[in-house]
Amino acid sequence: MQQFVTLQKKELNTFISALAQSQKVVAPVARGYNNFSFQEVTSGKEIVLKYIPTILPPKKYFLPAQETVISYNKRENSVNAILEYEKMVIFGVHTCDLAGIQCLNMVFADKPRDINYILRKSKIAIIGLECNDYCDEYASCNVVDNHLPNGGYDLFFTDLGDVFMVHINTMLGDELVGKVPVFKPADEKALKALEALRQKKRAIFKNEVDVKHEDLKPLFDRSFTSKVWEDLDKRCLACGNCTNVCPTCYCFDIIDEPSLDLNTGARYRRWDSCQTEPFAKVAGNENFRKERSQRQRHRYMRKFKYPVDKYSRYFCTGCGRCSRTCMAEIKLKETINALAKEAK
Amino acid sequence: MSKNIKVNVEYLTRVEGHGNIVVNVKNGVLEECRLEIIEPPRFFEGMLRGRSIFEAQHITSRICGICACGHTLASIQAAEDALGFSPSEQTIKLRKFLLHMENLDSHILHIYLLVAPDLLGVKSFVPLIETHNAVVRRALRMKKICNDVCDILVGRHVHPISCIVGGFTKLPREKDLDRMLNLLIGLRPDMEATLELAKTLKFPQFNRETEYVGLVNDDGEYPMLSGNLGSTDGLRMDKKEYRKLTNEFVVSHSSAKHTKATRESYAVGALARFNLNYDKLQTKAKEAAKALGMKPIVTNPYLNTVAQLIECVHSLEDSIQILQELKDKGLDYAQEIVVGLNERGNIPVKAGIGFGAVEVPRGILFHEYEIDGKGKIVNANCVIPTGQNCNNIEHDMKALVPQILEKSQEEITLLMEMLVRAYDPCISCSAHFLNVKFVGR
Amino acid sequence: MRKPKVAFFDFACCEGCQLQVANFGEALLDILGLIDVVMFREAMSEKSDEYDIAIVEGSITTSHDIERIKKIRATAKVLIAYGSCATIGGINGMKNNFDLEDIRKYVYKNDAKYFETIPTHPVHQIVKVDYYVHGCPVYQPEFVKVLKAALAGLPYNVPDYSVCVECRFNENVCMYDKGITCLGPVTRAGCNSWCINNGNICYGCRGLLSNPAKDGQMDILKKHDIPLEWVTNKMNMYNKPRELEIDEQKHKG
Amino acid sequence: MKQVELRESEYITMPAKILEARMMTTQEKYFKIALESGASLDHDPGQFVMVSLLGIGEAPISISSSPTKRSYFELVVRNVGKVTNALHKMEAGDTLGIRGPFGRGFPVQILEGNDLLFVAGGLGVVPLRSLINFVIDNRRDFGKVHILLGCKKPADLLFADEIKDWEKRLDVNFHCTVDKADPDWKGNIGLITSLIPGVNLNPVRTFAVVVGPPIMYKFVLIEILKKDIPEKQIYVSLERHMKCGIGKCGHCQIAQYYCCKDGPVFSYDQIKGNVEAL
Ligand SMILES: Cc1cc2nc3c(=O)[nH]c(=O)nc-3n(C[C@H](O)[C@H](O)[C@H](O)COP(=O)(O)OP(=O)(O)OC[C@H]3O[C@@H](n4cnc5c(N)ncnc54)[C@H](O)[C@@H]3O)c2cc1C
Ligand code: SF4
Ligand code: SF4
Ligand code: SF4
Repeated sequence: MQQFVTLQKKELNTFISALAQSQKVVAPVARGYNNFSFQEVTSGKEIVLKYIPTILPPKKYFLPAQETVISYNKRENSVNAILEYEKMVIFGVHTCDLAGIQCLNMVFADKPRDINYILRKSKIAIIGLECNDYCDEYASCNVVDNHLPNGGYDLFFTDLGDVFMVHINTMLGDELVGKVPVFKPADEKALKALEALRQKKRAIFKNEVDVKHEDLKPLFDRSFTSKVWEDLDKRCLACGNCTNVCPTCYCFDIIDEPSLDLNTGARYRRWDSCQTEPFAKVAGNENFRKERSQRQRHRYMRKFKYPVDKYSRYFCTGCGRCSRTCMAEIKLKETINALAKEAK
Repeated sequence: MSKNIKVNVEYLTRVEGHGNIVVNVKNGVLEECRLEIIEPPRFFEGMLRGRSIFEAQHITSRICGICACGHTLASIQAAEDALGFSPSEQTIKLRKFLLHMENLDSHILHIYLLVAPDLLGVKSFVPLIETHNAVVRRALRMKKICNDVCDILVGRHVHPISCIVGGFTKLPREKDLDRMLNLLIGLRPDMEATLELAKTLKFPQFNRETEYVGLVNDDGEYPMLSGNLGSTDGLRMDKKEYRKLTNEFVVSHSSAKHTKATRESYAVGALARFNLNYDKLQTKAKEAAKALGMKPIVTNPYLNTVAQLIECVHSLEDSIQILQELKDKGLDYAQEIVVGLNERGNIPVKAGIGFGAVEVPRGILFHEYEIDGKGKIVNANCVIPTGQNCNNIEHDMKALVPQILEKSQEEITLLMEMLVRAYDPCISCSAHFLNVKFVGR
Repeated sequence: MRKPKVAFFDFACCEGCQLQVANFGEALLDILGLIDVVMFREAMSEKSDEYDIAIVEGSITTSHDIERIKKIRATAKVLIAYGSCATIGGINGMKNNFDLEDIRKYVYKNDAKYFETIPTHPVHQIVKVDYYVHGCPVYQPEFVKVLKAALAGLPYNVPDYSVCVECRFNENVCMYDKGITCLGPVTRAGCNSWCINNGNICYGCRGLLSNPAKDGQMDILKKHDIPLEWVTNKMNMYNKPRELEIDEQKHKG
Repeated sequence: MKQVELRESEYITMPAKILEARMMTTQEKYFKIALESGASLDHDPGQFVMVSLLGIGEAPISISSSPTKRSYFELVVRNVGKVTNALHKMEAGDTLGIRGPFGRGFPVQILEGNDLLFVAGGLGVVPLRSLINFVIDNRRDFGKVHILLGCKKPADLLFADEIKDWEKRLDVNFHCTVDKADPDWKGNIGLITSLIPGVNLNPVRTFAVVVGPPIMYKFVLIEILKKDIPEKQIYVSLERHMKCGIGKCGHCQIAQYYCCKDGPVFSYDQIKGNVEAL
């Protein structure tokens, strides 16, 4: 297995079209107003190579917004566990989103394992795509160390001008490359160019907040009673956009839906958001996170504190989606800086 | 012959909205005969005052859920007229298509679910599920297809979403055009079957000389979205002058205002359009007319239903043609407009008056708005087809009752109900706008 | 098991929500397999005073309406408010933006006296409502859900989160990105962000969230340089009759 | 999109049959249930199950019986909403689905050999009963046992017969109080916190186990801490909104803990200072 191969940029279309012949291929396409979205494509021409993080991250393929987990028949008193999946290739996943998928993998592999997630994941091939520069001012991938590839892909594409450098990371990746005879072994020149790009990136990507990587967690440890949350309380609309677009938010609701015969039906799970009012409410009208400030705090803690305690990893990928999507313009970097300032 | 008959149909069913029929015959003499419209007034006209002209469509669409697309198009036409804005050719084409879908949808609903039960001697389509299951399924299928096409085109049929002043907020993509085309081509066999069914139906015999009013024009197109006002009595005028035609007056027993043109009353709707513009129908529609024995000028109001069916064929074929053209030429997506930006100056606003005259399923519909320099509505007026037909229906009833006095009270009642239903009256519409001229009691 | 008897009633409305029922296509026959529709004036001549479930469309706008809805409530075991006009007053509520006397005179001139009217009320302000199907028009999949819940005797909880949630699921470009306001953030979800999917804004036809973030909303307007009036204006399109409840609460409190 | 059937899944439910059902108070219904497979649930005291009603939903319900009862288990359900309301309509002979048992129960091995102070408020007696009965069934293995019970009014008292039995036992120090008495009530009146000062205990070897509604904890814990019982020796059982029961769905999260998986039983030491926990 060759580690590095190259692909002429003009051959990308050939590669994608050929792949799309045999399976579903999804890739970033433009939605207008500098918005992008992963959608099914049949040719490379539809793909936008220079895109900022899509509206929804690729998690929508790993943990669909709604999925059936069991189907039932009441009269026969039967219950069947269901898996919904689709074999596909995701092309063009940025490093932050690769990290997001890794986070989800950890959560769903944690015991008891989530079979639905794990089986579905095994049917998806991931082709990463390097960001040569910052996406926009909302990104904060450096502070969480996601601006450079850290695995989690089958193939990884880096744009080197006329060619893509392609890193083959898995056997599955090798198979994909083997399917279409457009790849060449990487030459010395290309490898040098890749190294040069990485060097250049180290200069471009700088810590985006006033806190060092290793100090983030301690900062959040101390910030439970911060005034910053009070400020967010006034601004947050509790619309749930920030959690829905977050690559590492995975909370869900479980809902029964009988069919029209009222005998058969399905139980499905559906993304839920901790930002909505009923999320933590229990009987007797007790709500453990009634205030918007508490819910916002919870969201941040679930990125920078709780998962670190549990999985030793930040669950913010630095993609900037939550800041980009927020109508009230609550910005992750600003929040962190405000907390840091207050802590001083 | 001395006979007393008292027909009082309260809450006329299988029409949109609330209407009552009152017939009173004493000693063989018709004393009283009227159609009452008792829909609670909703004051749309008053509510529009002070709203932005760009919101008029959204609001007036809610006058009637059945002809929401028609109100939408008439409202947009009036608004654009007031603003001095001319829509693009592509926009007009898509609007024509939308109007066809509305026409098709509404006619199918009327023919199958509202009229057919009468002709098959049952009270509603529900018993037909047992006796004529295939027919009911076909009707529902046809209706659903119209609905699905509207979903793709404008988001939904009831209160369309993307069709606004200036154009469309979302244009169908290539695969959407294909989907719509496939749906409509798939509708053809059901349309054939409908024609076959219609051939077997017997309509009551009753003729009355009537003035038929509708849009007319000088090009070769069956006019729905644009044209002058014309009548079978030779009347012709610009849409701006519609008030001269409609001559609205209020009658005490009805919350819908009545209208009259040159004669004591006139009729609008599918039959009027058929009578006025038969020549311009699609070939297939003409063939259908021939097969059904319809030749202008038809003066039996019960045959309005048959005219509707002929229009269905026309709308279907014309829609397919429009879609083909759009597909061949390709859509210009740069024309997709952003809602709200128009209100912020994309379309300049000036004071003015605008008129909209659109052929909707039940006949010609007028919207008129007067706006101030800021684009706020100062005056609004709408004349609804059913409002125009009301007066004519009463005249029909007055002519019909003496001819059928021999029949039993039940038969008379049914014939009267069927007459009213033949006009496909949309009473919820007509009760909402009452302005213009009031003739005292 | 006897099929429950269902009757449709309409008050001031456009009847578009009833039409949504006819738009089910052949699936309508499956629904009719579950229930026995005894009254549906728009499409049926049959009439009945016996029914288990009353599906009520339209708002209450005359004193006669008040009597009628009370009678319906007394007969029906279950009452479903159907469509925005019935659930929140809807577009009819725009009337409440005006002085009633004034609007009556404007529309009916000298004949105003024949046309009695009262402020527009949603049904629940007059009688108890068991289920709500919001929307102008109703979203068919939600109606099916409510119907199934009503038939099974289960509660149906209208989502109390915003339209934005669904809008994100659908990956729409947010209207605020285009520099336009949208009532999505304060409107309860359940319509699958129907209007935004089709390039329009949300007009709030499903009614406001139980706890909309007022301050946040104001903040946004300021940021995007949108006059407050613009939004209150839009809010008053569908949600005006809400004030009648707030007034009432003030009276009580 | 393909749909296939899975042989294993955390969401699959086990069919179970209601053996006995009766109202205990106006709001709470008692159920005696057996798995149709005949297997024992094999739970720890303090664990819960997800009760599944097809087409309606699932609800987490504490197992009230002691694991010493092998052939069946008992639940007590308060009617508050969709699932619980539907459960209240069910009778003996009806079937339902069970997932679980889930969560971490009371640390029986740690409690063994020590003195125990049980404090239960309201519905809290339901999960606590599984431990109390386990302790009583294995009475010799534990030290002194104090049981303090509180509820709003006498009519709310759950398991009244069994409680009488606890009261009669010589090897248990039992006290009960109600917030508001009726004429027939002969016992204590007042909040449960009023019973704690009177208990004579040795803090070094006493473990306190507290279960009750959220507001109760704060006040009871103050009283218990006054008794100098070390924080590590105090256990509470928390209730949170739960959907999956297996530590994924996020609803029950308290800081880094998932109440369904890391709880519902926590030591005070584990969660004190956590602003969202108590
Ligand atoms: C570990 C644990 C043990 C429990 N043990 C018992 C018990 O032994 N007996 C008993 O009667 N109840 C018990 N409960 C509470 C019970 O689970 C809820 O009352 C029940 O889930 C409500 O479901 P519902 O469908 O009837 O109510 P819904 O109609 O869904 O809602 C009614 C109210 O209950 C809240 N609620 C909904 N779902 C849950 C949930 N999963 N968890 C908590 N609150 C919820 C809602 O926010 C709402 O305020 C326990 C809860 C937990 C977490
Ligand atoms: S918290 Fe925000 S920036 Fe971090 S991963 Fe989630 S969406 Fe991206
Ligand atoms: S477009 Fe409207 S509904 Fe959608 S996210 Fe933006 S504000 Fe919310
Ligand atoms: S998007 Fe808003 S206006 Fe449109 S249907 Fe939904 S709630 Fe109503």
